[in-house]
Amino acid sequence: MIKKFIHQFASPKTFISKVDTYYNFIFYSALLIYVLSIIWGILFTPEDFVQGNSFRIIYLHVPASFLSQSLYLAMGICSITFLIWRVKLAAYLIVAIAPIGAMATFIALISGSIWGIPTWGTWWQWDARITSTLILFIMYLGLISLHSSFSNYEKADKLLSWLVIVGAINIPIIKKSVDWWSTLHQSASITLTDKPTIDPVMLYPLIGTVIGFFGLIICLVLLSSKNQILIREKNKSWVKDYV
Amino acid sequence: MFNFAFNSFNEAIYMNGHGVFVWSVLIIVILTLYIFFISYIFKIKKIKKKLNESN
Amino acid sequence: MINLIRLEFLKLRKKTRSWLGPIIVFLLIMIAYPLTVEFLQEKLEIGFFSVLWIAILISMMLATEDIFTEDFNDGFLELMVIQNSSFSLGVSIKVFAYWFLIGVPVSFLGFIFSYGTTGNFSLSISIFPLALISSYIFLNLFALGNSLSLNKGSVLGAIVTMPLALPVLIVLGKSLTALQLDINFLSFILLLLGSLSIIIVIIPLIVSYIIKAHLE
Amino acid sequence: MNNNCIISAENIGHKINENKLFHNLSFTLDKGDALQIRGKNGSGKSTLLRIIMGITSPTKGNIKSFFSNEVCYLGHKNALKGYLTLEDNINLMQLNRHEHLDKYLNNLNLKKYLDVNVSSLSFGQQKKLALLRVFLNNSNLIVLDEPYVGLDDDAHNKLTEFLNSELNIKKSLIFTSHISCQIKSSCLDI
Repeated sequence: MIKKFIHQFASPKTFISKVDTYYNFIFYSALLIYVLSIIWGILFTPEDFVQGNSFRIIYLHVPASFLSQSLYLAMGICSITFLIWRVKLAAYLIVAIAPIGAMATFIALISGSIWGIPTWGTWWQWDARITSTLILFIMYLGLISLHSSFSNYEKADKLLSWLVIVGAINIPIIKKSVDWWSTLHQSASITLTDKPTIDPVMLYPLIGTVIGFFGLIICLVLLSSKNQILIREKNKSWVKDYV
Repeated sequence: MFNFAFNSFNEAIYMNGHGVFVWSVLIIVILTLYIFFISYIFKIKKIKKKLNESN
Repeated sequence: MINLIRLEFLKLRKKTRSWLGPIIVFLLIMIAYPLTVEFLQEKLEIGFFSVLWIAILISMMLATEDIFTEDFNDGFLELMVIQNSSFSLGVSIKVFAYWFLIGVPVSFLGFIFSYGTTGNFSLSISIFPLALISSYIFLNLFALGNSLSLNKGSVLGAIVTMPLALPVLIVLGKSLTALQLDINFLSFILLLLGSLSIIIVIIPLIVSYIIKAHLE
Repeated sequence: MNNNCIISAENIGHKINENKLFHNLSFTLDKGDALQIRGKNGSGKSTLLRIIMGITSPTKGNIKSFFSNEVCYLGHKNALKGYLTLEDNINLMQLNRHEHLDKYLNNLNLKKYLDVNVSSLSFGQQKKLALLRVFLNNSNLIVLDEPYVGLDDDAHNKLTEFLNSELNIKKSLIFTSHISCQIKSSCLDI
């Protein structure tokens, strides 16, 4: 029953036609929200009196780090769907999401370390969040390299989804253990974890940037999965009709 | 809520010495997003062209 | 089942490079460590345990280099799959054989080296169970990595599974501090044992699914 | 469907990366029957054997198997360990306590190599060693992938003779081969 339902709605053909219908709408509204919130956040919010103007990086950093984890979660859900119900679209999505997740994690890492220079006086700290984000980044790279090393796509899909699931179990464990470890080696500097209570004036643009960035990333995922579908199903008759 | 936070445009660029960090992060973010969008659009175009030729 | 263990040992024992190689690498790292500390030999024990854990990690990584590759290439795995007996049991027996021939000697050598370096017998003897358990966990994880990247080179598998091994390193580091400060060391052993017991069950299952996917 | 049926396949097809290997294959195999699979290189003979044994699943159609104990399989890869001696390899196949072991070792001229490492044997000798698994099998279904490759006339005849005697005691046989041989079998062309 569920299987039939999923298979009907998750056929690559309907997926692509849905993507084509809604893509422009999602893209332009997300872009609008993102640009406006960025301008609002960077130019129109008052200065933070602890961190000075460098706090404005929050509007670029937080959406990326939020997305870096949610994209992994999305991959995990796709892998389970693929392994249980054999939905091909889910496998395409895993492969499509991996590079974008790596990109989001990369942005989070870079923006975080640049933010660290004025606020902590150092660009790297073996802090719980930073370390686990770095490990997440390495895991994304590992997933990409694993998938690209197989010529038989179906085999690669299966292996990839197993690895994603094992990694998904591991991510909370890494987070927990790193947290635990860094409490022992507590450093004097400010960590990301104790956030200053954020003022609504600063919060609203932050929510805006998160939503806008989320929309942009969804657009990227749609593009990348469309790319993946076209590569993988190029011999199907519907693709020939579509192109 | 919508007051311009800086007195002048130059000050907005400089941001009391923090401008270099904020703007560089902004440039990096925009650049990566731009590269990813362009590369995917380009890839899809390439595949479509290839499929059209083979038809 | 006893027969299976015996045969697995027979195979591994004759492949001298597979089991002696990692042990020698471990020895070499342990010997190389004091050479890098130059004249401050009295401060040797400060970084010693970090090097010890990393050496165990590296030698276990090397040990699993061809844990499934050879059997995959000569068709032995196919026969294991079509046999009626449980395939995941076969996998766990294989990992056990590797642990017994590589993990146990390495742990013992770790004990000897730590006694030689620190001169503290009670501390060093507590290193032994830690090394035993952690090497078994590492072997399981890297076996997973090797199964993922079967016949694609062992480096890929190691990269992919190394992040999974990092929490164990953190727990090891922390348990050592607990050992030196003499606080609830036993709870760390129990924690590692607990995670080991989960891993022993889950990893062979996943590995068997992965290898079946490879054989398709 | 009669009780004698061991394997029945309906309209099975298989493809790798959208490359169709074969499609709409249907066949049944009864007890005491032999099936020869013929086809060009790359037509999917080995894949079909793997589907029959349940290692690979077909992308289309379904296949049912009714045999109880395990399959006796010999493929291109003969699962021998080059660094072990012949005796150890027999150990590894778990045939060392088989009552007819000595007879077949003599029969195949392998007796004098018992202490030799398998990697130093010739291809044909290795193949004969791998065939020991077939000669000493205790399963109802024998699956062979190109069993005659690399065998000399003597071993060739012995294998044919053996397979015919196995068919007489109601064992089933599936094999692929380029050459026609003296085994009474139905053919499946793919």
